[in-house]
Amino acid sequence: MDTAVFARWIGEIAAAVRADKDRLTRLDAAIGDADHGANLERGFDAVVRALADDSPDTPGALLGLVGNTLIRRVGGASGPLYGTAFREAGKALGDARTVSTADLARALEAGLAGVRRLGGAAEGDKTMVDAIAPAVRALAEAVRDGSGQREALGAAASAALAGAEATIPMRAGKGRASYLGPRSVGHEDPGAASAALVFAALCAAEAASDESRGG
Amino acid sequence: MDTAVFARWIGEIAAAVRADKDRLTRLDAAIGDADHGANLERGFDAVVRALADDSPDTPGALLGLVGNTLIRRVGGASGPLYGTAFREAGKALGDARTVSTADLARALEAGLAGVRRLGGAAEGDKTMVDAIAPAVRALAEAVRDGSGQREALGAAASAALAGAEATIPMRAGKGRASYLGPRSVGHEDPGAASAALVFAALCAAEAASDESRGG
Amino acid sequence: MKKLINSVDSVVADALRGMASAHPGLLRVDEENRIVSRASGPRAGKVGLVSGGGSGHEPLHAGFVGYGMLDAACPGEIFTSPVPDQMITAATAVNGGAGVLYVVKNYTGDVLNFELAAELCADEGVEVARVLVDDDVAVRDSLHTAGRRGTGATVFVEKIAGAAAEGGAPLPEVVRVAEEVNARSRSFGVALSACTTPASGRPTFELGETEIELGIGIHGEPGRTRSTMRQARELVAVAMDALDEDMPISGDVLVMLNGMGATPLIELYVAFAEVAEYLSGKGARAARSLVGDYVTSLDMRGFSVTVCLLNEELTRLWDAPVETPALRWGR
Amino acid sequence: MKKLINSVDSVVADALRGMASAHPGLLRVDEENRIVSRASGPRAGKVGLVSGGGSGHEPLHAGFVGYGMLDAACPGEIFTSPVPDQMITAATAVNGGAGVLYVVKNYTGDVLNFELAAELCADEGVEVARVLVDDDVAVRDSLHTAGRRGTGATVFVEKIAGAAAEGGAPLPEVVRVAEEVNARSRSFGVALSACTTPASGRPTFELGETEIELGIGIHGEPGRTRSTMRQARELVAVAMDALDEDMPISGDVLVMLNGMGATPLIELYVAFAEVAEYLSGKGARAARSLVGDYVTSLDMRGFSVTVCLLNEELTRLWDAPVETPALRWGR
Ligand SMILES: Nc1ncnc2c1ncn2[C@@H]1O[C@H](COP(=O)(O)OP(=O)(O)O)[C@@H](O)[C@H]1O
Ligand SMILES: Nc1ncnc2c1ncn2[C@@H]1O[C@H](COP(=O)(O)OP(=O)(O)O)[C@@H](O)[C@H]1O
Ligand SMILES: [Mg+2]
Ligand SMILES: [Mg+2]
Ligand SMILES: [Mg+2]
Ligand SMILES: [Mg+2]
Repeated sequence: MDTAVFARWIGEIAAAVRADKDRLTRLDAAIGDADHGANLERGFDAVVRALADDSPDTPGALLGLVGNTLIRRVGGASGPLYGTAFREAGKALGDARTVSTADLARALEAGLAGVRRLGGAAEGDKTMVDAIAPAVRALAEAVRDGSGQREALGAAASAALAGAEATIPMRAGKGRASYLGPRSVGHEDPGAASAALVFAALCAAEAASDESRGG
Repeated sequence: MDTAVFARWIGEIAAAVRADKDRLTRLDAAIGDADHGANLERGFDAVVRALADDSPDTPGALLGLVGNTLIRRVGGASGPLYGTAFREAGKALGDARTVSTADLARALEAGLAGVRRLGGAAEGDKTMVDAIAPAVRALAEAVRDGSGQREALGAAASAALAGAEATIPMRAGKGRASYLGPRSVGHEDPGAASAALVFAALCAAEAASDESRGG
Repeated sequence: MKKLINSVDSVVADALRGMASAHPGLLRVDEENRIVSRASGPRAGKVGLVSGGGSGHEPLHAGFVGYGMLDAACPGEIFTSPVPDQMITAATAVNGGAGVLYVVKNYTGDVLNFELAAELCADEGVEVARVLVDDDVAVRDSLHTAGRRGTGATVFVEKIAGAAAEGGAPLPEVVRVAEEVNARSRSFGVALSACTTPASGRPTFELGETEIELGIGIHGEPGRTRSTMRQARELVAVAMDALDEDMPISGDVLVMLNGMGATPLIELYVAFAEVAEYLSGKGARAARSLVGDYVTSLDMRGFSVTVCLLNEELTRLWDAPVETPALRWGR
Repeated sequence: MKKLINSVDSVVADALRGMASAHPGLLRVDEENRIVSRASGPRAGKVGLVSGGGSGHEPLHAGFVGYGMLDAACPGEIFTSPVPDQMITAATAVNGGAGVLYVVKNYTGDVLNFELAAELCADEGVEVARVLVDDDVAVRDSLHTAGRRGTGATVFVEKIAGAAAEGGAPLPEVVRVAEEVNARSRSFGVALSACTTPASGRPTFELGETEIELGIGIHGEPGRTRSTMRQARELVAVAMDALDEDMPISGDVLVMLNGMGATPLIELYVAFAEVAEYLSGKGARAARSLVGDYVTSLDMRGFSVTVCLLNEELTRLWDAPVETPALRWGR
């Protein structure tokens, strides 16, 4: 995957966030403060503008710019967390011009580690970690099993979606939802839901790039 | 009519106001500030207590006490206006121990004059004057025509009620409702409605007193 | 109706207890007679300033009792003018020998009760003058009506006349200043929702999702016209145009962007930005301003804007020290 | 949703313009970078106090910028923590050479963004310390959770640490005082209605005619439990019991009876009367108090109560002069 695929990924995320903004906000209204949709829309709109102004020429530089832009423009919990995830993933990719599925799996592991370090959430705390962690695991497993790229990314996206849905019965241990104690049970975590969008967007971007190359 | 009839009148007013408090407040909500029912209830409850503490021995003294109590306890526009009405009526009765229908008609004319002087409202301004004035006129006419007491008071009560209803199409010229300009049209004036209660109570008190005397 | 009260009948009494507990250094609260006065008592030789009116407009009036402003306030029941007894007791209590000024908002109830009180004060030898505040341009004035309502300008009159009195001005001078402030002030109000009085338990009127009332007063009454919701910029323009039409706005002005009780402060600042822009469009300037809840209507959502054309004297008196629960500077 | 705004996206920017117009003598508003700082600029040798957080809590934080309190505030989007850039720019702007204290309410977003900012400040050679405010007893604290929320005590920390800084205390001393205020303060909030953010356009939760939420925060989130409406006296007792259980209340205390944004002031005074009675039942006394809207949640109806156990030092610092849009005395 080259820089263009990664740029497409970000474009797909921005589109998905815009389309699902109200749903994300509604999820956040139930157990948070009703701003997750607006936060991500503001962030990814800024990212799209930043990428238009300045087109980084490696996947690593691109993800680094995405991460910094999110940190600088989103605020809230999700800004530094998503920002760190993209930044750390970008760092892990170094200045390679193309990225294999295995490289990507390692980079996303680094991103996840950044989120864990910064936010302190473990799986089961009903946060974005509950979607990101299984997705990253599924990707690594697919690589290990020798699956193709498309299949591997599909597995990651499915795992993220399943992970997000699995937050519904959880009781929140981190983030705003934790203030609700037992009342946080029964609602999907908005950050986990948006993380599922991020992985679905990756899948879509890879597929589209492939097609556009006639692949 | 002796002091007992007047005391009964006041008791009837207090009961009527309590029963119709919500209606008066609703009328006032539409074109005023939603307190007329509470104002009159507070006032006549205080009057009933004042009469229990201190039982005046003439109708004039009784109405004077009623008027002063209303002025001291009600506030708003209706407090000074009803208070003045009762006070002036009481003054007009002097220290007579019994009061003829003709005496009462003159006293109520004095009360009306007090309201007009203090508030500056003319008939047609959509105020309590629009109920009191026709009632006082009907009473005076009945006396002039030689009607009996019961009949005279009944005529006054009917005229007050008709006067109150006649305020519905009026555009207010005085009081809070005047701020609404043309929007005051189509609503009954709360003060006119309460004035109708006052005259109906007078009728009821006279009838009850008569019966209790075996009349 | 969910209200943070103990009972419908005890709201005013309970709030007075609360004021007494919250401001022991500033206020003395006579719960029995329903009078809030300065903790420091009357000052010999100073004109006493007394105001009052229905409750439900907090911080008006009791929140403006203190150094440089009112000497006493008489709170009535909710939206109901107080009674003459309160006013007489207050005038007697604050009289420092230089007479007393009643600041009266123009409502029939307030006018009549203060009138009766003034007559009785005169009988008792207390010199009392009255100034009538009638600043609301939404009400068309005429000889045959009750005249304009007194709304936001009351705060300006109480502050500026209070400073004059504090500075030792004699009664006629305090009256002159108070009347000048009123003559130079205009207000206009907009409601996004009605309010609910504890006694009635339901909103005084119903507004749809996009309906508003223009030209409202401060007692939950509907306005002159019902209209549709617009941007803050446009609503401010409606209000400011109404003021400007009645009294051309120019030069340095004192502005109050007042919340009706349930309008978030962030929205009041949004509206104030538009007021400031409107003024500069007229070549005028908000030389002094207040943004916040000063003359409220219980839980009404909306705002009013009051403009006073300043001159040097009024500016100086506005800037003079004031120390009350709701307005405080210079001390 | 009827809001006095121009557009959902411009609320914060428009309100900042309004603050700039309303308080030219007190505040300098950097609209570009979203920073509100003192008009007078940094003072050499004074520790700079910077706070910030989501908007929608007005007057917190920008309303507390001024002499004796904050040097700068960074307003985020509504209910969204500001970003590190704002915090870094603010710290650099107010640094008088004696270092900067970030006052941070304990929310994941605020904590993370201020943390990133502090790291970057350190890289740039600006000495920055942080104090975390976490006073809300409705949230059960544990090592495994995000901990308690920062709510009403923020006002106390900003005022008292601000006075220490104004008095020339060095950074470690200002940090100590700030932490002491936080350690001695507890809050509990009650909602009678939810709030509506401009972005979502509908209430964050729905309450029936007799339902309330106990133990709410300041971001429109539901509370710990849903309950039924009661008298002010009983609701205050629920809140005060929660505080007292967590930190026994005695002696002289500083109390804030805070409105959530749409609660009429008369109701806040009613509630404060009950707070004062509760305290005297515990042998304590509201030696200092605030009653009004200080830490709000947009148009939420309800209240929070914050108690700080005073000592001589904290009382002296509380009483020190302050001159900000929302808190002013002694100057
Ligand atoms: N400590 C944390 N670790 C990981 N994710 C977190 C943490 N705290 C919050 N989140 C995620 O952030 C999401 C909320 O993001 P957002 O609504 O944008 O920010 P805020 O909570 O500041 O309003 C939550 O749904 C959760 O997934
Ligand atoms: N100037 C006036 N002259 C006569 N009656 C008046 C005048 N102003 C008001 N009223 C009467 O008072 C009534 C309102 O009384 P109330 O609601 O108790 O007082 P307020 O208007 O002060 O709230 C009106 O309906 C009207 O009948
Ligand atoms: Mg959120
Ligand atoms: Mg009325
Ligand atoms: Mg009234
Ligand atoms: Mg947020």
